[in-house]
Amino acid sequence: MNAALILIALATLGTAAVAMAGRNLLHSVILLAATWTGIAVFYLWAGAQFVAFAQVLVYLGAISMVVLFAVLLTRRAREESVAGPELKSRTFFSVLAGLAVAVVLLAAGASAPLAVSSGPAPEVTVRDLGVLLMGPDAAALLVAGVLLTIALIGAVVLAAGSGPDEGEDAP
Amino acid sequence: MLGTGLLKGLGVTAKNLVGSFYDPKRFVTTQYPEERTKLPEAYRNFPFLVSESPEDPMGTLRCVACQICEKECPPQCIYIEKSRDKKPDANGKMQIYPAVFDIDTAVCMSCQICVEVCPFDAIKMDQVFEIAATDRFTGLLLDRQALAKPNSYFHQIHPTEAEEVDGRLAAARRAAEEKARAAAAAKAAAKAAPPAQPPAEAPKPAP
Amino acid sequence: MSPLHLCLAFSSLLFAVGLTGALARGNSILVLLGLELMLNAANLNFIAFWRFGPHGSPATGVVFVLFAIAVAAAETAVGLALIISMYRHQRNIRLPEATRLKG
Amino acid sequence: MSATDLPPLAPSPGPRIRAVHDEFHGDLLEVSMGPHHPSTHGVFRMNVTLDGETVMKLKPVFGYLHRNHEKIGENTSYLSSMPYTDRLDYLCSMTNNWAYALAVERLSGQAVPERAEYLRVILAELTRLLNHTCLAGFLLQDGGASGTPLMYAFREREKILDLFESLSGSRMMCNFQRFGGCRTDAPAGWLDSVRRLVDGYGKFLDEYEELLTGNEILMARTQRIGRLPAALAVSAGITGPMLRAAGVPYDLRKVEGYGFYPRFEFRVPIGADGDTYDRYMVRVLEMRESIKILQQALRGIPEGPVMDPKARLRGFRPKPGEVYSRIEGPKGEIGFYLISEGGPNPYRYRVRPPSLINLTLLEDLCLGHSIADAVVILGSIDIVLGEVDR
Amino acid sequence: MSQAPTSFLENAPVLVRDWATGFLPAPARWFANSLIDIVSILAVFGLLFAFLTLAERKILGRVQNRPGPNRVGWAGWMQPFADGIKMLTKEDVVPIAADRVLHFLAPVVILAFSILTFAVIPFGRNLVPLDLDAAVVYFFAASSSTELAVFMAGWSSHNKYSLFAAMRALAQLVSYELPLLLSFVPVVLATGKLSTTGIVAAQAGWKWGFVPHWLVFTPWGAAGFAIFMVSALAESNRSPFDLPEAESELIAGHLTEYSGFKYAIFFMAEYFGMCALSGMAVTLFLGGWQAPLPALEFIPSYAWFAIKLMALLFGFMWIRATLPRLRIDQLTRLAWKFLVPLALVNLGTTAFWFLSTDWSGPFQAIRWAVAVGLVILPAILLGRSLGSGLGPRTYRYA
Repeated sequence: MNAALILIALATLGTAAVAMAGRNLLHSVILLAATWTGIAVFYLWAGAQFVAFAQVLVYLGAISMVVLFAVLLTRRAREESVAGPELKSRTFFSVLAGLAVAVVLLAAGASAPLAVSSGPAPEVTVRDLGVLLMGPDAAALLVAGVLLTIALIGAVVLAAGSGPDEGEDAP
Repeated sequence: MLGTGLLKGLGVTAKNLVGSFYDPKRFVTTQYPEERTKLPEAYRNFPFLVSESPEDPMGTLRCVACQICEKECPPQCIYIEKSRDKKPDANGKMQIYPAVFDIDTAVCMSCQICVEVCPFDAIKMDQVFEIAATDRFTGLLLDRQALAKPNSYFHQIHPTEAEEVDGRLAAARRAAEEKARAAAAAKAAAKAAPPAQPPAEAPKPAP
Repeated sequence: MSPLHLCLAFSSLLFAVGLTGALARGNSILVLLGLELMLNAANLNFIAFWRFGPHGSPATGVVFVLFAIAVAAAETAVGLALIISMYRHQRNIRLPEATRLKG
Repeated sequence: MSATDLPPLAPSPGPRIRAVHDEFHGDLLEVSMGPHHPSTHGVFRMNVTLDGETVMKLKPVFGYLHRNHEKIGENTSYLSSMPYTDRLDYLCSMTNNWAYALAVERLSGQAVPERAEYLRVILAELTRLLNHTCLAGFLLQDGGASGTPLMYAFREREKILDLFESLSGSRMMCNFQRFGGCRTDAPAGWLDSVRRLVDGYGKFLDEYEELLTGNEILMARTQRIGRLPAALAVSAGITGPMLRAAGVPYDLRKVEGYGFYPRFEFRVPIGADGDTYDRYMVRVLEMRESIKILQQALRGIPEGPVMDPKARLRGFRPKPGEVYSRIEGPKGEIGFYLISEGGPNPYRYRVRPPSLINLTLLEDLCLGHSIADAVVILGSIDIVLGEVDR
Repeated sequence: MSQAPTSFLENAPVLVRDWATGFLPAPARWFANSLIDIVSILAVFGLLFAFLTLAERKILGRVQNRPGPNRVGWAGWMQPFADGIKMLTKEDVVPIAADRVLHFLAPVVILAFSILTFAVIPFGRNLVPLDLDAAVVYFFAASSSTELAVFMAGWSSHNKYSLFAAMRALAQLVSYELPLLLSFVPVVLATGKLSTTGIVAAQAGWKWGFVPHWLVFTPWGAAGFAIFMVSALAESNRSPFDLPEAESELIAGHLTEYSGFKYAIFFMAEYFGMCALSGMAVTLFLGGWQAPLPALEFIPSYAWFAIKLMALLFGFMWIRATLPRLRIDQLTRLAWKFLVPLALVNLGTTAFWFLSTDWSGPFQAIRWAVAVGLVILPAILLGRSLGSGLGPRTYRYA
């Protein structure tokens, strides 16, 4: 049980770390797709089937696609153009900050008195989820729906928006 | 309404799909090596040299190495060398014959112009088309041995044309014989009366 | 070590990786992806506590994660739209050079 | 320089995706489509500069099939050029033959017997059917249909080719016309088989149109794509169906009245928009008119010789002079320009190839459309590289 | 539900499997059973793939008035194996500028994901490899991920045509995921289930004893089925939506730089995707493995599934044989301006259908009329706006 978890965690963390450190943006995105798959596998391991599939559907099917699209559309800017002492120092401090946060979080997690229920995973069928979403959580669902719609419209407006040079583009 | 054109198109393809199983008009393929379509009589591929007799093809070539076809051939794929000596042709007349007659079928474009310009009906178009070879110089460069085919073969592949050609040649031969007879008679007469005339020239059909 | 602790360690490390990436990289797409990783780390915790922690309502953790995923999708869409419009204006997507508020 | 002086062979870095940065147009991508590309109809190359999928610049590059046709024509006898004209537009050797024969006949002032003129009209219209059928098939193939329209087109083309074969001995390289007539007369029953073909062709066209003309995808792919304004078409010297699709009523069969065309009743379809759909439809309608011409010609063909008895094959020396003669080929005006100095060879031999001149406007037609449209537009221009490169 | 399955044929596959693994201890038996399931799915669909390529070529050939491959084996039946040998023995070319890792991974990923989709399709009454509670979500999660591999292939080849294909594949996926998902939401609404077995079970039975309760026999079901199939064509990159491959424009798109066995794998994945989507369509709309008539129930359920699957696959090939290709902007426009609105309206139609379940007598007719109108009217209106400016023309003569 734990061994499987450790394997999943290592694979996920490994791909994530390489993705974040990588030079090639496209490789990073594809590695992150692997990370997201790893997280989905973790959800499966934890018994949350529906969430795992939703994770794959949204992250692999949609988000990675959109990110790849953005990478291709901004192709010219792929290289890190500035590489110098400034970048180096920032990398150093960022890693420091990341390490600090990791240490704090790990310490907190390790020292917290956590009650662990070792029973089987709680049964959550799709029907239960539907009932929850339509009943007690309906307001949240509505808010999420509105948020998604607004975000979609906003994204379309932003991406299709007319910059100063757009007018001359028309043939 | 959107899609009616697509549905019509689907109908046409369905008709063809079903039709291909019973309607020969909708199933037009010939399974080539097993089935063969009949070649039309006019079909032409590469030239061959007509010889009168199948027994002695080299001795009875109609070709007299006049080199007209060599000159007229658009891609210039014909190479002829005249013989030094003369041999009697089908009519018994002494003629130059081709010592070398090569056609590079890798270059030949099957245009039939050599056939049209030949005054002796000595070169005709063949119908053999399965002539793939692995080596261009041994397989596709045909010499006169490979090119010579008997008149009977010509009759087999182009019966109408061969009929016509034979008729024409026979007429020419008769004319030549008559001329020769007349010449002989004249010679006999000349022998009787000494002022000698030069022998009659070979009959040259109009180009 | 209990699986819950392991899960927490996992998510903490993932969070740290995301944070480091978001801070260290100048490329705005990578920054966005770092943020996305941090969000995922949070989701991991939700599921971990739903699975191993004591819970009142059996599906709360799952529902929460579902909402988080939806919001993450929206966030990415808007973020990428911003990046593309930024690329239109300044011809690169490096955050340190995005110093103007006006296009 | 010895071999040791050469720099060591390094693996080539391979093709680079070269981005052209342009203040106004953003990132452009240069793609060299061809000479080996499934839909360039032979060895033709388009250097396309693309913004996304939109064509910003298009440079046609040709000459990959150059065979020195015109120079060869100046160095061989008049007759020997005839088989070379087969290879210009290898789909339409009959019309090429006719155009060249007409030029030489005008140069030397030869007459053609009536039956030969009828035969020429029949063969030219059969060639038009053949060419337009093929074009419709190729156009749809370029538009992405998986071979079905092309196969139907080739099924019908095969029947015409069979007729050509039984007449001239060859399917595509017919080499049939001669100065002063045709090489041979039609064999027995040949005209009847033409009649049968012509009677059945309308039915084929109906089925073909049912498959395609109303097809929404075809309309979406071709209508308002690659518009050619009439003024531009005229000033660029565009001829043939492409010009008529642009709305200019110009057909040499009507204008020049060569051959026996004035004897026949036919109409010239005219497009309105000059887009790809019009170019396709004008050809389909032209085929229907061709069928009418064929029916009239088959009714009217007289008996008689097909070759002027005074005509000579060899030793043929026209009087000094020059001539330009043209006919309405399936692709447009195919013309031959000859200068004779009285010798057995022309002094100057020049072809006016419709494909090449129609192709010059490719960039104007494609600009602003997507790369997928560029392929279809190229298909609708109807080029044969043998004629473009000569 | 109909009567319990009793016939031997119906249970035969399961019986054979259990007989083969019966001697094993329990945990090993589970493992062996799963292994047998996986292997049999791979074998069946692998063979199906092989013969589908043959069938496609034969059908295309027949449509085009020619026989298709007919040389290898009796009437060409061995052709797929000849092709396989050819593919295997060909040189595997990797362009020097290619991104080698991604170039290698792309076929692996695409095949893996397309095989994963088979796990939740109920092939027969007792033949469900994996009965998940959220099977439909799983299916679409797995099938949408294959497009990632298409992108990887296109990008890693370092070829401009491949890059175009990658962009097109992305645009196509983003556009068609939505109508595909929306088209089956009515099914979920109607059956209240996300599990494929549940959806099939909900379509059991017959109205008046001969009209099956398949969802395709309701107005909204028919509309959903149509939208689903159009989107499925696009999802599986089949003609007329084969833009990433687009032979006449992009040579072979993302496959341009692939050869040999890797190419064969892509091909296989395309056919697997087609089979999986057709299988899903059968499950969602055509009653899964249910027999169309009560009298025909003696035929085993998996045979019915196979028949329906084949019918849909034939449809794919028929369409491929007929239609030219769309352009990328037309493709996305079709998705966003036609299919998505139609699918949304269809949701409303479904809601109306279930609000009016109690109507009877003349109201039943009205219910049908309204529902059919709700399906057809938007289709006509949207279709008109989509095709505005296009249409047949009349020509004048000079």
